[in-house]
Amino acid sequence: MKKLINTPDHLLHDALAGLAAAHGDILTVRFNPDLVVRNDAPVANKVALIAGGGAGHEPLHTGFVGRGMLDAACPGAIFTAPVPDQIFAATKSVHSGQGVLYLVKNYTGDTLNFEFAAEMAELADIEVATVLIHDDVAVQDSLYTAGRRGVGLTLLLEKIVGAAAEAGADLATCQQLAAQISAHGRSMGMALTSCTVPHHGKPTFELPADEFELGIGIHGEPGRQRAKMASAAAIAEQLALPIIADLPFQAGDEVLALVNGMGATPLIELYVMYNELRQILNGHGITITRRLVGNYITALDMAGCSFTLLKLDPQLTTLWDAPVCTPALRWGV
Amino acid sequence: MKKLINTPDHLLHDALAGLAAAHGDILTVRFNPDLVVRNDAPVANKVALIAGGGAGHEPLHTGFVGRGMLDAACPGAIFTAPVPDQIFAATKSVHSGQGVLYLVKNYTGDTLNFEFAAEMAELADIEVATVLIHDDVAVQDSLYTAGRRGVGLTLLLEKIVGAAAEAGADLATCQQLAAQISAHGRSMGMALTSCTVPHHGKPTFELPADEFELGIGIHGEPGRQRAKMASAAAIAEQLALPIIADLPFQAGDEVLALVNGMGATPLIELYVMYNELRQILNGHGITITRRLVGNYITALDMAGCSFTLLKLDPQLTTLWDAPVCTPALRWGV
Amino acid sequence: MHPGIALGCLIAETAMHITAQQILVFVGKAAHSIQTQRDYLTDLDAAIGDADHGINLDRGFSAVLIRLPDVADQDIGTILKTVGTTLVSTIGGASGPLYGTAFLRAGMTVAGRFTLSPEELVVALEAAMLGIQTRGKSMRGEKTMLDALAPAIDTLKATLASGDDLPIALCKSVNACETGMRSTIPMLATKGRASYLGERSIGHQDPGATSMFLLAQALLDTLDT
Amino acid sequence: MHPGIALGCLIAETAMHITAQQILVFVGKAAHSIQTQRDYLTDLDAAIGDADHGINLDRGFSAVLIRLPDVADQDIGTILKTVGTTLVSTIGGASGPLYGTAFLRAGMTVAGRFTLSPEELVVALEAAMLGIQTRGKSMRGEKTMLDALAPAIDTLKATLASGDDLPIALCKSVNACETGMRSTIPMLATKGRASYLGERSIGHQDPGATSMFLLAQALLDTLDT
Ligand SMILES: Nc1ncnc2c1ncn2[C@@H]1O[C@H](COP(=O)(O)OP(=O)(O)O)[C@@H](O)[C@H]1O
Ligand SMILES: Nc1ncnc2c1ncn2[C@@H]1O[C@H](COP(=O)(O)OP(=O)(O)O)[C@@H](O)[C@H]1O
Ligand SMILES: [Mg+2]
Ligand SMILES: [Mg+2]
Ligand SMILES: [Mg+2]
Ligand SMILES: [Mg+2]
Repeated sequence: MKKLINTPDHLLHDALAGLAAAHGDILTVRFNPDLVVRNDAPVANKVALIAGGGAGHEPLHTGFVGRGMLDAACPGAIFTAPVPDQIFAATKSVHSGQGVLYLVKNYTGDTLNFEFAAEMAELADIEVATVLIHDDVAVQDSLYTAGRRGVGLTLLLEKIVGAAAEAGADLATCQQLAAQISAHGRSMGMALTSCTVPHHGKPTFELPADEFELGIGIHGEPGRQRAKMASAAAIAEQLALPIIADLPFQAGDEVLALVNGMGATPLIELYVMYNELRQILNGHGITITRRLVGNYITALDMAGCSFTLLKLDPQLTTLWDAPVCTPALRWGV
Repeated sequence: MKKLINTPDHLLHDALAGLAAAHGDILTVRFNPDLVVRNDAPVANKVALIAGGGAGHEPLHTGFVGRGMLDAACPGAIFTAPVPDQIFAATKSVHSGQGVLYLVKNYTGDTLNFEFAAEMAELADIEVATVLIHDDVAVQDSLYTAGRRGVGLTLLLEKIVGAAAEAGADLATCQQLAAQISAHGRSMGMALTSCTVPHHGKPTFELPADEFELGIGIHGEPGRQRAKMASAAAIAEQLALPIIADLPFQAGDEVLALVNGMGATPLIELYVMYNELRQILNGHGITITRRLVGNYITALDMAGCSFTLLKLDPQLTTLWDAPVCTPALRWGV
Repeated sequence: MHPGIALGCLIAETAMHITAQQILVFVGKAAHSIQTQRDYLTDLDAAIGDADHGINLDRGFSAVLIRLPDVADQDIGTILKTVGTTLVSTIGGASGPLYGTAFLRAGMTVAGRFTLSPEELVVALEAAMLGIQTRGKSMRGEKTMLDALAPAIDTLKATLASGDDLPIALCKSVNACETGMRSTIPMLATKGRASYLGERSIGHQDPGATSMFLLAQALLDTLDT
Repeated sequence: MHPGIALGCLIAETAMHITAQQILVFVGKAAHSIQTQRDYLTDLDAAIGDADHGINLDRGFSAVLIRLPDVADQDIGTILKTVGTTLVSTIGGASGPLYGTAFLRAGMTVAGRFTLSPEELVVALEAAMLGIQTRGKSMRGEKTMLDALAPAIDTLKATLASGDDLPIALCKSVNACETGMRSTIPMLATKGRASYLGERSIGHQDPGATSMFLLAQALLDTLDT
């Protein structure tokens, strides 16, 4: 394992210290429990948004703390949901009396720890609501799974609900908006290589040189199946068609498209994938009216990509376009 | 070789098509010869800035076309300087009568092709000036080398001179400013892995699991030496100390720091490196007043990073802070 | 790196009660075993999860070891609840709340007690299991830690009912726990991260069932010395 | 993938002049050889450069092949200038302007000519070399294409002066070119990308010197058939 780290034990602390030093104008980092909090939190008369999850997905979530997006992020250990104490500490730091919305990716660990934290918040008389994000079409939401995973849609949801909260929407409205986004967004991902969890020291899985993993999540888990290596066009189809079929997206739809790298995929390849996605959607009469191309929701040093589509309406589009000022997403300011 | 591409022959075209589709609000892509041009070019009464170089360094340069930065970028084949025809076509597209400034990374191929293009522009009565960027302290500027390479400073120079041009600075002023930036900026890079040039199909060099390359450029070339794998802190020293010693940077200096990933390095590691750099500079009494952390000047899928330091003064800081609206760098708008 | 097989049930006659002191020893042994098997547990998790189960539990039990002296003279309920809250606030992931809840719920059934009868042990274990099931919305047969815990409790109850001494009963129970752990290999996962793999989860031993077996073994070791 | 060694100089007596037709054949053979040795050239460039030299030249010479029919009935100067401008506008990198300039400058010395005497060939080659030196600000001994070209010209001049026929002279010249190519192996690079490597450039054959040898060989092959 070759990584630019000191020791696996110090990785998260060092990275957070770097984040704090680099973006002290936007956010503050606190340690033990580890929290990243918007500098002006609690923001008066605003619903507070908290997201969290294992580290290793940077810039998610810590890079999305700031005006127009998250009030706080709770980074757990690498790929490990944060502990309730962290989430509760964040809750106390950011709530301004208008309620707190937990934005939770649907994994057993995340839901359980946020559940615990919500119980603690309830005892402390802080109003909390929770939204589960579960957009990964690679997983069937059935009795036979822990339900669909939360992946790429997370970023879009954080941005859009963040804009609504910033504009003064109340807790119920934010929650409803999140539910609407969940209902209209779908994702799917693939990997060319596994990642290496620092404490583990070796790749989580080994892929032959001529195969890729289809239907991966964002934790280096193997995907639903292995497939023979193929062209960007063919891979784009294998990602896009299940997404389109699932909602389904239909001719005439306007969508926000996220082409996301898994951490080690260079931008040049992501633009190739965006080009393929665009052509596939064109063929279905679906128009991309907003888009984002880059490494936003990563799995450490995994190579690969994911597609996320979110059906837009004028309200969502306006909220997407609203100013945002975070380390990793910034426009309008 | 596993990459998200169709064929090596189509990679650049597909990526440019993706860029065009994603950022049509900012730029236009033309093919044969390949150009990326700011939508509102030629901008009346403005010095036009053109940069170019081999592809494979994305977002450099194509991702930096737009208001407040480049008027045009000329992407050559992967790691291959663009041909004069491209540069000349770009020149004709963007010049508004106030002259054109070529921002050229100092490599034999780049200087020769821009030289050719400048000769063509001269014949066409377009005023052209050229600035060479050569910030890599890993290479000694001596009779025994092709001179220092242009690396990380390129992005900072494009941004700052871009802001000056946008504000109405004339050609001579822009050129002088570029020279000032060149005089006050230095870089150094390292690689954990080589990259794979798509047409070549295999890694340019092989690195043992316990070694890294120190003093690399941005084309997958081997570096000046191999070193035993070390902690982030130790690697940061090996990058920062030669930079500091070279200018030299001194106690009391205020600097802009760029911690740049080589394409396959996840953000979490770059923040660790930023944290180390900051501490080293602290120890030297040097203060980081502006910074950028991310994969900006890459070498395809190479893992590794580079540091760039630029000594700031109030004028440079103001120009750095000025609004910029490009695919890869955006603030103030 | 493979955890030892449970010993054959060749245990000498010993006391019929578990003391608070033994609970402390048990927790220490459990922490030690988790640390020793950290990489093995993580490797198991790499195959069908995200390669952190050993890392997670080791972080949690290391924190427990630091807290343990604070409750060295306390009752079993307090000890178990301290273990539980420490696990909850240091592990994270799925296993943190699940193991944490297990210890918390077990502790609640034995509040104020300095010794436990075999029957009280069974009640505590059943509370632990119910805690996991409730938090995890899970049951036996889903390829989780429950598949090691449930048969262990079943066997413990049956063999105690048939008149076995606690050490013998616990020995048989740990054997059942091991069998349960192994039974996860052919199972299709329907809970936790492994469920995302569908059919590909088959053929791998569940990391949580494995750590559960390590805990059971630690308890047996404690009574056995 | 290693380019063949230059043939021994066992060449039959042939004409003392080079025709425009032969120049076309030469360019075709050169393009073919570059294509065949594309990966070999790129591998050489991977060792001390950026792994694109074969890719670059193949792109350029493939474009030349497409342009060639347009000048099939033109004079040698026009043919060479067309090759030069095509290389300049399709290769890029260092080798594009350098090879392009070489063909352009050679072409300028033979404008309007349909045959070349050996002396005119020498003049054209010297102009080509001077073009590379001027553009590249380089000279012999810096581990570049010049280290193959310069000895080839020296030998060509000397052997012609000593009375050899053109085919014999060219054969000896190509041998010198090959020796020059190999002489780059122990050299320290002081120009181009390889110079960044410092001492680590030693021990590798220069890709540009190798492609220069392939061109020389193609010329010899042309006169030889
Ligand atoms: N719903 C559940 N009920 C019971 N046990 C579960 C459940 N989900 C997961 N587990 C157990 O947790 C283990 C994984 O723990 P760990 O790797 O630490 O957490 P994570 O899955 O969050 O990475 C699994 O091997 C399984 O035994
Ligand atoms: N200044 C120079 N003068 C002469 N030849 C040079 C010079 N610089 C580079 N070369 C030649 O160019 C070759 C590299 O060409 P190529 O790989 O196509 O370009 P690049 O270095 O831009 O990738 C080198 O092997 C060398 O022979
Ligand atoms: Mg985990
Ligand atoms: Mg090149
Ligand atoms: Mg796990
Ligand atoms: Mg090259």
